[in-house]
Amino acid sequence: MLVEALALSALLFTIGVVGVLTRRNAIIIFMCVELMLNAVNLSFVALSKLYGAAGQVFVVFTMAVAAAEAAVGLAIIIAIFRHQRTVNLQNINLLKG
Amino acid sequence: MNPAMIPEGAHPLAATVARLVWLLPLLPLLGFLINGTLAMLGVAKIGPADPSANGGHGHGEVPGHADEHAHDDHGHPPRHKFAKIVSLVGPGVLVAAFALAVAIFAAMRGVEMEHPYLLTLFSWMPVGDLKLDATILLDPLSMTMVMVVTGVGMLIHVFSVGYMQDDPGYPRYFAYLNLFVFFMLLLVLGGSYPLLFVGWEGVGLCSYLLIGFWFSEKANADAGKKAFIMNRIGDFGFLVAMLLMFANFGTLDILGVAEQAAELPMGGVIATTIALFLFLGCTGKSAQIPLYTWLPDAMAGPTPVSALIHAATMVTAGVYLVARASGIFSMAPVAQLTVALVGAATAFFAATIGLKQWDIKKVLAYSTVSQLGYMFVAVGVGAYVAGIFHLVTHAFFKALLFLGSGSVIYVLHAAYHKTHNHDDAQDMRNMGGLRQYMPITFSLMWIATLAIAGIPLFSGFFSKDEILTSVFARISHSTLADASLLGMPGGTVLMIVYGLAVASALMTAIYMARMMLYTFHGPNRTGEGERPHLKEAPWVMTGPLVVLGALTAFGGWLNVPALLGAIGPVGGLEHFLEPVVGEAALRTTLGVAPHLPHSTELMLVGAAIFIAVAGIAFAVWRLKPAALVPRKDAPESTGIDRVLENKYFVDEGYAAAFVNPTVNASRTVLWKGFDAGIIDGLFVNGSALLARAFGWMGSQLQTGQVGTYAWVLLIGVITLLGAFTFR
Amino acid sequence: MTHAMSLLLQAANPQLPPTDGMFILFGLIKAGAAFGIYMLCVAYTTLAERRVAAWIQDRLGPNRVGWEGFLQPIADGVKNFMKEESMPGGVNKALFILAPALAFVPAMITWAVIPFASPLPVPGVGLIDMVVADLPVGFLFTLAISSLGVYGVTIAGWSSNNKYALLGGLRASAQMISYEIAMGMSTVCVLLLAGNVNLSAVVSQQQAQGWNVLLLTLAFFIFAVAALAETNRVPFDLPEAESELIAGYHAEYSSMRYSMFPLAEYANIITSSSLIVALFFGGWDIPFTTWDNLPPWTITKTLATMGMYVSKVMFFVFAFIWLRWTVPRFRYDQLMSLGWKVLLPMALLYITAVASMVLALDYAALAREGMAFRGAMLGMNLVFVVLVFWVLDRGRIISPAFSRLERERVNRLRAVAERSDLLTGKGA
Amino acid sequence: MQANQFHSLAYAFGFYFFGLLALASAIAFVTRKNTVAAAMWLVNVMFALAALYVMLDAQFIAAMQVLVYTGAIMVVFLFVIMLLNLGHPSELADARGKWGYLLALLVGLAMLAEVMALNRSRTIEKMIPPDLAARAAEAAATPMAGGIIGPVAAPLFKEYLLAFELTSVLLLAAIVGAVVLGKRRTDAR
Repeated sequence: MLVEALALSALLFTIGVVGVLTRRNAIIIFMCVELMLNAVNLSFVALSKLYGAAGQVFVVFTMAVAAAEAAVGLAIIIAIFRHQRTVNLQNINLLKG
Repeated sequence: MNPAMIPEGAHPLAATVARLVWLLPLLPLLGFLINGTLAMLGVAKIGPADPSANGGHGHGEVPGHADEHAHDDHGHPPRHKFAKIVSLVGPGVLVAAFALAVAIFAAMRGVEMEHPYLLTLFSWMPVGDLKLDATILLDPLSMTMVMVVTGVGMLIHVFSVGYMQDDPGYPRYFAYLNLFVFFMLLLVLGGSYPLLFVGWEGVGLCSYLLIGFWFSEKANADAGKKAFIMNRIGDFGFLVAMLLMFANFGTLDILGVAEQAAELPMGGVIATTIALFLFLGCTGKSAQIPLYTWLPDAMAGPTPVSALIHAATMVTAGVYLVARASGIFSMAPVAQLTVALVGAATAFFAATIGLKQWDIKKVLAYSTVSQLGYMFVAVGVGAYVAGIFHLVTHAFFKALLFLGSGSVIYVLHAAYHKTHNHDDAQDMRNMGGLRQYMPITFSLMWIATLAIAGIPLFSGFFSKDEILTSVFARISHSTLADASLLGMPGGTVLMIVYGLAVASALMTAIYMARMMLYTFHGPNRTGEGERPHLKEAPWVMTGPLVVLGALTAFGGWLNVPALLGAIGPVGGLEHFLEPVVGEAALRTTLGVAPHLPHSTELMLVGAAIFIAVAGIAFAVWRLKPAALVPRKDAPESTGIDRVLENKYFVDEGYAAAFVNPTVNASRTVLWKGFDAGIIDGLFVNGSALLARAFGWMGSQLQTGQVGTYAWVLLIGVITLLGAFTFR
Repeated sequence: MTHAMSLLLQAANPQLPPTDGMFILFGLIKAGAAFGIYMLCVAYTTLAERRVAAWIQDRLGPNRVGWEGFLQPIADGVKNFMKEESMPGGVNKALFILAPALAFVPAMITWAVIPFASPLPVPGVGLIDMVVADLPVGFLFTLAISSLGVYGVTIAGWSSNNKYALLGGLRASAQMISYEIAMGMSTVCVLLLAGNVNLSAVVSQQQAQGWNVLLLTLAFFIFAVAALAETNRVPFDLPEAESELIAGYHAEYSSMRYSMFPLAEYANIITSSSLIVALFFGGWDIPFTTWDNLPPWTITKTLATMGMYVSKVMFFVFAFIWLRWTVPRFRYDQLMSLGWKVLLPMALLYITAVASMVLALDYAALAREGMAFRGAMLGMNLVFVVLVFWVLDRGRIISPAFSRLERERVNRLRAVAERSDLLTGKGA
Repeated sequence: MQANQFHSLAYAFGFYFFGLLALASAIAFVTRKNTVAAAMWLVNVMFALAALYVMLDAQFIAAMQVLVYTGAIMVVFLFVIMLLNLGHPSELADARGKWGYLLALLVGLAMLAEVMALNRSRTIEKMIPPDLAARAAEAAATPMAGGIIGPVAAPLFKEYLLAFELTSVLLLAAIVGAVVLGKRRTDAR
């Protein structure tokens, strides 16, 4: 069961990565990042069966970080949208050197 | 004492009030928070309103001081608007802490204290192998220190209510003082060296803040900085010692280190190095040669601060540390000899300077340095109980002396203040004959003087005698005698130590008697106008003095030597501290309790009494208070007097040897050559040019497309992961 | 087979837990029975709402179909099924169909973890817990699932391709997130006392310690208000406010799909009432007695406690309906500031106070069940209740000066009205 | 033990069912054009993961997963999507071209291969502590104080207390940041 869980975790993480690479909608990319976090959480929980509850504690931390990230990230996206009227990352290149 | 860890709940103390020990440091912290908030809320004009402010260092006219007088002609200046709350909170938390300390002490007397009581509060730094908890270590040694800190601290807080009442920075003062007590309690209760170090640094900070309490005057601020910097040099030693401990023992818990230190070879390099570096830390904090010069300058702070921090508690932290680390020190006889020798040299050196000082607080400051030297002699020769005993009694009589001098200064300053005179309120040449004006202070200070001089049955006699006896006993039969320091056999070194200690005991008696004679006896030299204003200080100041006087007189009963077993229970403190330092002390004395023939011991005690009496008698015989003239009329001194009055020109020597060359070299080579030429020219501008070039190149890579960045990032991750996978 | 028989015989004692197989079998039976009863209750709550509303408004309400209108829900159901389903243009079909189910299911699932009676001894099988699923994290489960209720409303609003529906959905999501936090926080106090997140443990804690409503009145108050807001009913019915948004998120729905939303609402009412009962009113505990809490368990006890439980829940269902027909609707900004600026800070402060109190009492080594512990908690609770109501009241009732002013103002108005004959009805 | 066999069978079935559900939903999530639909698929993934957590004996984490991820974070996502009304055709066509897809797939496969290889090379057997069985037996024998969340709460509030407190600071900072960013600047000068 552990091996399967870790494999699933790797698969989900990869799907998240591919999503980040292929999509251009900022919110979707953001959700892909959440998926990656979830994948990592899965391996934490799976390994916590071996190493005690510390893994689950880390999942709690991950969730807190994810929540903080969602709050700030979405606020940034809203601010960008207000400015540019789009969340398509291709049209957002203020950081161009 | 094998400090075997026993679980927290299993200790007999866990079921008593001692589990509230975490409240001890918390109470002063609470006081600090409250007073600090009040201080911030009611920021007042900061100025030298303290009696000793205009005399502490400047010795003369203070520019702008006349303006200070203008607004509060003869009346009391308005007290701080929060003065009432602060007067309640500041000493209040100390009273509560002291009450708790007494309760814990009582609980501790009721149980078997074979093992120390460890109370882990929370996990502090779980970093890799280093797993540090915030642990409180409660054992007889820390209990003794807690009693001294909270007890004497409480009295001094109460005294401060009177002494500082008119100061515009009243809440700030109490905030600092409370913070100091917090850190001091952290220092003595810390269960690991890093935690102890937090307290160690914290008291240093508070000392700095309080020395420079009237920071609007440069001299005071400079004195604070000097104390701070000299302490940093010592702290470097402490830090190195801690790093060495972690490198060699893999732990920083006090008990864990002690346990592992016992496994080391006797006199090995590791133990010696750690002990010497620890001692370097102690020389800074406890004002030993060569880092002692900050302590006399620290007298720039308010006098109660001098009493609490620079006499009773903080400066003794070094002694505490050596006793705390007795497990390491006892494995390193060479380091112990060093400690004893440095202590003895400091005791002698400072005593000679004390002979010729005119500033009453400076006399006491050098006396403190000298007495601290004594304590180091004691802990250096492995007589830890004697050292701690002297620490305790010294806390009593030196606090009494400082507070007494504070009340003298307070009264004198008030008198000068009334007549708009700007004479120095701390110079003994401006005092004299205060006996009739301040009878309570006068009698109490004489008690303290007799105690410090070593007159029998006063507390100082017992502790000092025990130190001298211990040194003598170890000359013949101890690990120290077998070791050698710089090619000199340990026995010889100890003989030198003993000689220096005896000589400084004699000088102690002389300069203390001198101070008393010049201050309280003979005709009054304050001035015609001021004389009617001289009167006893208010009760809130004399009250603590009376309590301290009682402690000074009877503190010796804490640890009565076997020789005088007739007057009370023998060796109370010794039995109390036995579980903590007993093993280390026995290690130094080769496993047997040090024992001198009865006749030898009697002879030593007789000699000590003779020295004390002779010193005082010599002072009374030679010094004629009537012949003194007020400071403004006094001629410049010459010859050896001048050297002693200027403290052997050590400060000037330091300036010539270290400070000025550093400044000059910095100015010419470092500033003009290195800084302006190489750093500015080559590195700053050159690297800026380089950075700009690289930046331009880099900016070409910045597409601004987050997607692209993600791609690049991912490819990097895959490369790294690949390298990690298929290596 | 003999092995299984021996297992069966072994568990024949009705005071012991059943075997695994029996456990699963009875779990299924419980789930089925609970589902049926629950659906029935939801249906009859609609009738109750209409009858109570009529009673409050001094009219009769539906009383024609069957005895006193008892067949009305069935008639309504039939009517809803027979009606034509409409699918507006431009909707996202999948989500449009999914949304009603998303609204209904969470309310029902939540109910599964609430214990509703003392354990039932079944002869030859064993002791059956009277809860559909006694989850070890039961309480967190209710919180988690109830936080999902927002999806149905939001998705419905979004997928309808209708401006008003979207606004309703947005309002609903904002409102439900806001009040969910206050709700969760208010229950932390309960958990502090219970020391467990299993709802059965919470119930048994209350049996030992007294009902939480007495010890944690403020938490109950916050929880009740937040639960009311979570159901999107008056005075918190902003998402479907008829006068502003026509019908809000379900403006585009019709027939059975539409009626899923009101059903979800009633399901929510029942679930919220059950939760209030379980968390604050002792669950199935019969007050002032202890015989119902102690083994040996009997069928009589099960029936009695279940009756107690049902009557408690019914009271709160009635209270929900009562409130709806009494209180006017909030303004949206008022709703938000009540959630974020009043309930949440209050809940947080209350947690701090309760936690400190529990810590202090534990430190003083007082037994949780002892009179001293309960007395101290009760005393603190009283102080808080008085304080909060004094603040909320803003001196209108309690402070004499203010109430006198109020009375004067009313009198003045009355005098004006009399002069213009508005009250006496003599005028135009 | 028939019952146990039944249990383990049901367990395995549940595990694979939810695992495959998570996988399928994740794939659906990254391929949906419609943002709301994608979000709903992600919700589904998170649900399936919560179910997996229950199978892995992490009931508390499962509840938190639903409560935090599904009930809070994803709702906020949905809220923002609806607030910005991202149903516009120009927003929908957001994927890269064919080559981009192919390349991304390649990168993903490479990464998957590496992670899998990593899992295999440092075999999981090697990671299993030797005294696992004894530890598990001991854990099963000792009654859990504070129900099922006791074992999670104990390290959280003892070993990782500082980190826990710092997390609260992080959340506070995030809240402040979100408010500042989200606030419409009224006095644009």
